Amino acid sequence: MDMILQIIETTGFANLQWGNVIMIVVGCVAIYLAIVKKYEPLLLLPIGFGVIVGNIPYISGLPLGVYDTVANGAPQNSVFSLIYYGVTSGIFPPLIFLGIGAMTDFSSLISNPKSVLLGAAAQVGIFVTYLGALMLGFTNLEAASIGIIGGADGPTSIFLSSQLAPHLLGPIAIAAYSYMALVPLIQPPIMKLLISEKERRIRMKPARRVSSREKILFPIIVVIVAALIAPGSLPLVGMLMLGNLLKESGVTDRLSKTAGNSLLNICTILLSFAVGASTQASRYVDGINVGFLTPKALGIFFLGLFSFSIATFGGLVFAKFMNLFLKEKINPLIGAAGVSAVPDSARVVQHFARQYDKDNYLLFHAMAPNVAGVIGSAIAAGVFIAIFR
Amino acid sequence: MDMILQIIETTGFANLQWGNVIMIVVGCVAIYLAIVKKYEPLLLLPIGFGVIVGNIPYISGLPLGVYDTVANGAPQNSVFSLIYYGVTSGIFPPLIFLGIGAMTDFSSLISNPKSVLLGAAAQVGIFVTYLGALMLGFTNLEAASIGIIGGADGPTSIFLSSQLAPHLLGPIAIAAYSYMALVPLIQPPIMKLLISEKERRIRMKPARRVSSREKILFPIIVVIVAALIAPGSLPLVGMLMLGNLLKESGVTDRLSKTAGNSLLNICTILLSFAVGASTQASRYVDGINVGFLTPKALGIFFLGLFSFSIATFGGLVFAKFMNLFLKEKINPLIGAAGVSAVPDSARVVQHFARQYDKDNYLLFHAMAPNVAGVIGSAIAAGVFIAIFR
Amino acid sequence: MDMILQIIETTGFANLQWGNVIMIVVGCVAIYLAIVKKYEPLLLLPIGFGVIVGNIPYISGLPLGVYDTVANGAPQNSVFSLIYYGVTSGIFPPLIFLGIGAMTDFSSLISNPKSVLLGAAAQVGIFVTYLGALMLGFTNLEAASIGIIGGADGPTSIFLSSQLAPHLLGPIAIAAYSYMALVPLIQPPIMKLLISEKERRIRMKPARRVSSREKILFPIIVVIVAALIAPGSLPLVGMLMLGNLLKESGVTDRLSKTAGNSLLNICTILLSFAVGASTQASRYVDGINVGFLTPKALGIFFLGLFSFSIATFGGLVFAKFMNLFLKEKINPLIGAAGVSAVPDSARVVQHFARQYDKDNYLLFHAMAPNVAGVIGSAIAAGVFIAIFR
Amino acid sequence: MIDNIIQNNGFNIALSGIIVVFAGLILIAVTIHLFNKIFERLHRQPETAVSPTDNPQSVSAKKVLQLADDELVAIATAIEIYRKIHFETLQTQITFKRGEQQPVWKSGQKYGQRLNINKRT
Amino acid sequence: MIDNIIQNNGFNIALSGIIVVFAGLILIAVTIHLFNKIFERLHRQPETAVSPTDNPQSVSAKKVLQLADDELVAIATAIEIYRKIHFETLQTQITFKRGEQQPVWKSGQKYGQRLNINKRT
Amino acid sequence: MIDNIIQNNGFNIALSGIIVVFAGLILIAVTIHLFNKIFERLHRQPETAVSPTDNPQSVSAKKVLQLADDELVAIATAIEIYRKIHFETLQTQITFKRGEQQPVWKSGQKYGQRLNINKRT
Ligand code: NA
Ligand code: NA
Ligand code: NA
Repeated sequence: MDMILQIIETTGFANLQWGNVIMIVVGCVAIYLAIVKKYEPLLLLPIGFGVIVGNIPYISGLPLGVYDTVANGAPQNSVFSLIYYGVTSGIFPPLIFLGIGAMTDFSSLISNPKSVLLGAAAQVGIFVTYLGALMLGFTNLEAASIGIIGGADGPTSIFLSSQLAPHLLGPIAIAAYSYMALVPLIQPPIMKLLISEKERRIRMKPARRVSSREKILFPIIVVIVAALIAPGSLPLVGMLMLGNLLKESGVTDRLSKTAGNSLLNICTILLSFAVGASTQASRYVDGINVGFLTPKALGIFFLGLFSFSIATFGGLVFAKFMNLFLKEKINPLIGAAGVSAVPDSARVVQHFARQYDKDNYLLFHAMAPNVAGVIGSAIAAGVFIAIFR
Repeated sequence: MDMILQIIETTGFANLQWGNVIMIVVGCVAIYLAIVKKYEPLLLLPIGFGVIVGNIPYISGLPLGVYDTVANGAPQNSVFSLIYYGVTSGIFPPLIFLGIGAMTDFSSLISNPKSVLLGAAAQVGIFVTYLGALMLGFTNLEAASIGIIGGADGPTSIFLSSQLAPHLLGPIAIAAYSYMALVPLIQPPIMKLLISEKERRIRMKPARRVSSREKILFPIIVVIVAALIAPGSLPLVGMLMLGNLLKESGVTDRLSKTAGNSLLNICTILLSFAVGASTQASRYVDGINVGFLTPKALGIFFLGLFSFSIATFGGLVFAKFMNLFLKEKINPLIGAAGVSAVPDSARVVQHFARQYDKDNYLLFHAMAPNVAGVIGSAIAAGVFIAIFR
Repeated sequence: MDMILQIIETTGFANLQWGNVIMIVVGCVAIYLAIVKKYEPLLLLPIGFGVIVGNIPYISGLPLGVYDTVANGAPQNSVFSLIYYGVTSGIFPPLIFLGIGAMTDFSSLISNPKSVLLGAAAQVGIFVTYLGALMLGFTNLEAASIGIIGGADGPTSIFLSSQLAPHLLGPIAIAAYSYMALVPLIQPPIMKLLISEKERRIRMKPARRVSSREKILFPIIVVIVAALIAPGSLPLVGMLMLGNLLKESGVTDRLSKTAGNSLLNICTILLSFAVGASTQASRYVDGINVGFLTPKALGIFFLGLFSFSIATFGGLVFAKFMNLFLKEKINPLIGAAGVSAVPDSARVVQHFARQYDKDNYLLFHAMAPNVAGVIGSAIAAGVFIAIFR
Repeated sequence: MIDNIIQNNGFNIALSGIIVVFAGLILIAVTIHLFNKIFERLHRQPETAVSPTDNPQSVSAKKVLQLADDELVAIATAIEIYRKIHFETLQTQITFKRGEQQPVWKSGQKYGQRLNINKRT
Repeated sequence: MIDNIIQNNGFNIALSGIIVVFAGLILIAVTIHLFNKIFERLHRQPETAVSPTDNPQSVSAKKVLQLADDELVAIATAIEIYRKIHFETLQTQITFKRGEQQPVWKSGQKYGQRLNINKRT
Repeated sequence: MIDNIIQNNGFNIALSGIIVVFAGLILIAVTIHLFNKIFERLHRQPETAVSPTDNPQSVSAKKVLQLADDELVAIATAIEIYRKIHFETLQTQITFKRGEQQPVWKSGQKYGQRLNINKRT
């Protein structure tokens, strides 16, 4: 009987706290949104499942959680900590960018270089949020990592946090992916607020065809320029452009296929699951609760929403500003796509515009600031790394 | 000429011992069984090849074997030791379970929840064997790792050994996979002994159709319940159910495909090869032979056979016992499928039953205890981890 | 403004040196050759891109390059250093051999065992170059690593350097892959020099059909024999033959497909990129420049060309020598295929022979020394490891 | 022999172990059962649409009924492959999209990477 | 509140940050633009062959025009698959070859791993 | 120059090295040769069935002989794909099964994941 009691003490039931229950419910909600609402299922589903797994309580001493490493005093590196190492070491995000690069078509951006400005403007969300985070009392490193949420690129956010503020990685990653999933709800009100009905109806002329030579030169130029300007962006931009070159070169199909498929999927599963599993409701380091259900994490979520809004705002306003100088007006809605969240925000733009002109197809035009935003926030991350490392 | 002599000293010929020759022959036999008899070729083939590679002798100091790590005094971590780290760290088994989950259909179990009891009953083989191992003088940790062979799940056995008794990992893994391959020879005699001819002919009515909602809920429920009861089962059950959720959700096909294909295959090759290569005939640690050709390893093989038999016995007897209370009788043969060895033992049941009634298709019904047995032995592993860590 | 200046100091522009510019141009040339000339694009493309990435300058202290590890004084292991660890630890080459084995057909060699002699003869290039490197003042370990370039197998060269002379890994790998790409330019002049017009026209009779039993036995025999003779060749030959057995067994298709596809491609991308990124123009360790643009690296390139020539020479001369004793003459051109560079040198042979007899198809016959050369240089690597470790 | 079991508290451990295994699996079975009951009550008429993969199969099977066997296989397989490829395409095309798996069959023209076989201009 | 920003030099960092981002992206845009100009001048008539994947599609689409819809799909898909498989085969077959992606269609007999469907001996 | 070779025992190492390489490869050749001889004696009539992939090919090639070229390719490819997919299916379906690669062709109905093209009820 003693043995049974002893075993019962090790069960999750005996160690369950309210925080865990809340987080398990949160995990279930994420899975629900992923499956039923189809919000970024490739990410939210494994994240949600990870949140459940990460909040199953267990008696301390068992090496089960993502934080149970020998360095943290566990008798052994837990399996989940080994997977999580792919996140904290920062290796999964560049590998994911490799795969994304191998699947992304930059034609739109190449045919319309002006639109990179929109991708740049939306990054204002990053830096305003960085200031906001400082105001809320976060340190410089933390504020930078929180600000990058406004870049609306999951891998970039995770990469920067892993380098600057690994202790906030969980909430930052979850916030980034959550708001990316919620882009269709966040952006339209801001669009309505800033863009006049007449502007919403502006049509843009079809882009010119891009030659394969241009497509091949593009990744090489981007990596050299971006990395010379902000060397810290190398891991992200370098891998993104390597993947793209593998795709566009036409001579390494088998490599680009694997990069965009097996490798991307493996890294996506492991990264999302591990990020989810890192959200333990409460976790004590040196007596301080650094868990997920703390005011700090809530602050991050608030700042995340703020940063997405500012980024959208920045993109839209800058697009209107550009129109003051352009002979051939652009539809300012595509400025909202500059936040990245590839390809969701570009779709939101198209969907929004078609409510006012059923035959106005902006998707291709919106892809230009969309992918420029990816490069833009990678450069922003590089700047932060350069300043704070 | 001196140089030639010196080189000859480093060749395998100069260092070859009888043990190595025996093991190389064993490896060849495994490959023969895999190819000609088609006994679990996906595992036995790389294992057999690994056994050959692991028993090529080499002069000590060369970092070639799976045990040659810097920690063990080698000048460098050998390549094979890096692969073997995926086994000893316990990371390959959960990743393999991720892939298996992404390929397994739990409909049978969902439509007939009663049959989980059969999956539970067969786990008696684990605990009886644990006692038997204690009787033969093994320590508690060793006995638990040996007992789990009766769970008839390779990854579970390897995972538990890696956590509790890494020095026995080789023989335990080989025993587990060998007997899994030999299930068609081990189970039928026990079936004949325990189940009457009349019982063998019992037909079971077709299972109801399972909705996709149930299939989606299943992995979530299982992971929460199993992990609350036995948190130590999280790495295995968690990954198995993550894979299954990826599959059943219908929105993450590309992830579940990669998990069940590339990732599973890569881990299978590396794990099986490394396990095979860890079976060096003799290996001295602090002057004690901890190699494969030692009485201890033989004892493990004997106990492994014992545990498979007890597990089959347990499943069959419990099925007969359940029939005492059930209005609608089950065919007690499906109890034997509770040992897991997915899907071999379920097939053995079907094959055996059809010898007595050509039109009695039990495969689907046998799959329920079959997959329940996987969860059952993962929970058993979790219990051992909770007690002994 | 200060901040801007500070950021400018961290940019690549501020730290750019002539060496970097030269290397970036070299990288672009490699990419050009890969895409336009189709010289080994699967390798040269990621290598070239890696060269560009590896020569973007950055302020020291940022963990960005492949050499920035905690062990080297960086605050954190950089992402690229983690990828590069797959190269320096020697694990990528055997995994690549696993994939190559899963795609290689050894029928030609099995049907004509004599031709292994040609594969052996071409390895004379390795040992002559080793002597040459000693003459130029390299140490024994360095000389061995340089010599192996003559084996014309990228993974073998990288593996041996990673074990014996990791500081020369970059130039050795680049040299090996460059000359493999240039085989169609290097070999024909030597063929013209040594082989008479009459010999060039010798036709060889079609090879016999090889049974699947022979194909299955082949990898097992090769691994045992090669590893007994030279245990140091185990990681390479072992994995090559494991891959081949997975393919030929016919019962593990799903494993061999993944090994020859996803796994091979992932390792190829990461290895080639990391090797490219390791070629920093100048790099100071203890005040000594160990970068790529140093006389040492130039020496390696010279020796690499030398070794390819000697290897071709060795194969051709030995083929002529064999003809003295053979009743049924072989076409001595196939001796040139003994250098490996699979399958380029075999194709060069076929192409060259068809200039003199349009209907003389030597490809299949040339594949035998071609793949024998792979095994031969792996054995040579094993010998060096046995002697120098 | 038995001593080693007793010293190691073996009987207790074994007994508790099997109890926990049973407890865990029974709890799973009960939870599944309860969920099923709850849902049954909530929705009186559960999905009649059954599993989505079955329908298109039977449809295409009917369609091709009067053809020769070889062609049958060819066409049916082609369709199956077609769906597989374009399902994948849908999801793979760009980064992370919401994997909307509507039946792409017969709505082929929308997506860029395929043959415009129906375009009879 | 604001103190923390000032202490951390926040405004400077934020301002410099956004400037660098703009600088980087503008530089990229300018470089691309310049390259395009240069190439335009060098080659007055750029590739009229457009992207290589379009042509074979339209060709095969035309070819099968008079067949029934089902067969159309079957054949077109089969061809697409065929090309995919054999393209891959070309590159995959042995180790690292130079990935010469010539149109393998109609030159089928050369490679070992396929059906010799045209061999009418 | 030469000094460095002599100091490092270079000539000996090089000579021994090439000898070992030759020894290894010759031993491999001899062993293969011997095995071939042994098997030849044991089984006087070796496999006439040759490699198992050839047969179905020739069969299907014959079958479709009178069709047009396009259809030929379509059907043949479809069959090839069909076999590939269902071979894979066989092995992939559940966990680790014994990969029995019997000719699945014409035994299609057994496995769940395929079209029931022959079911003419
Ligand atoms: Na962005
Ligand atoms: Na089990
Ligand atoms: Na070679």
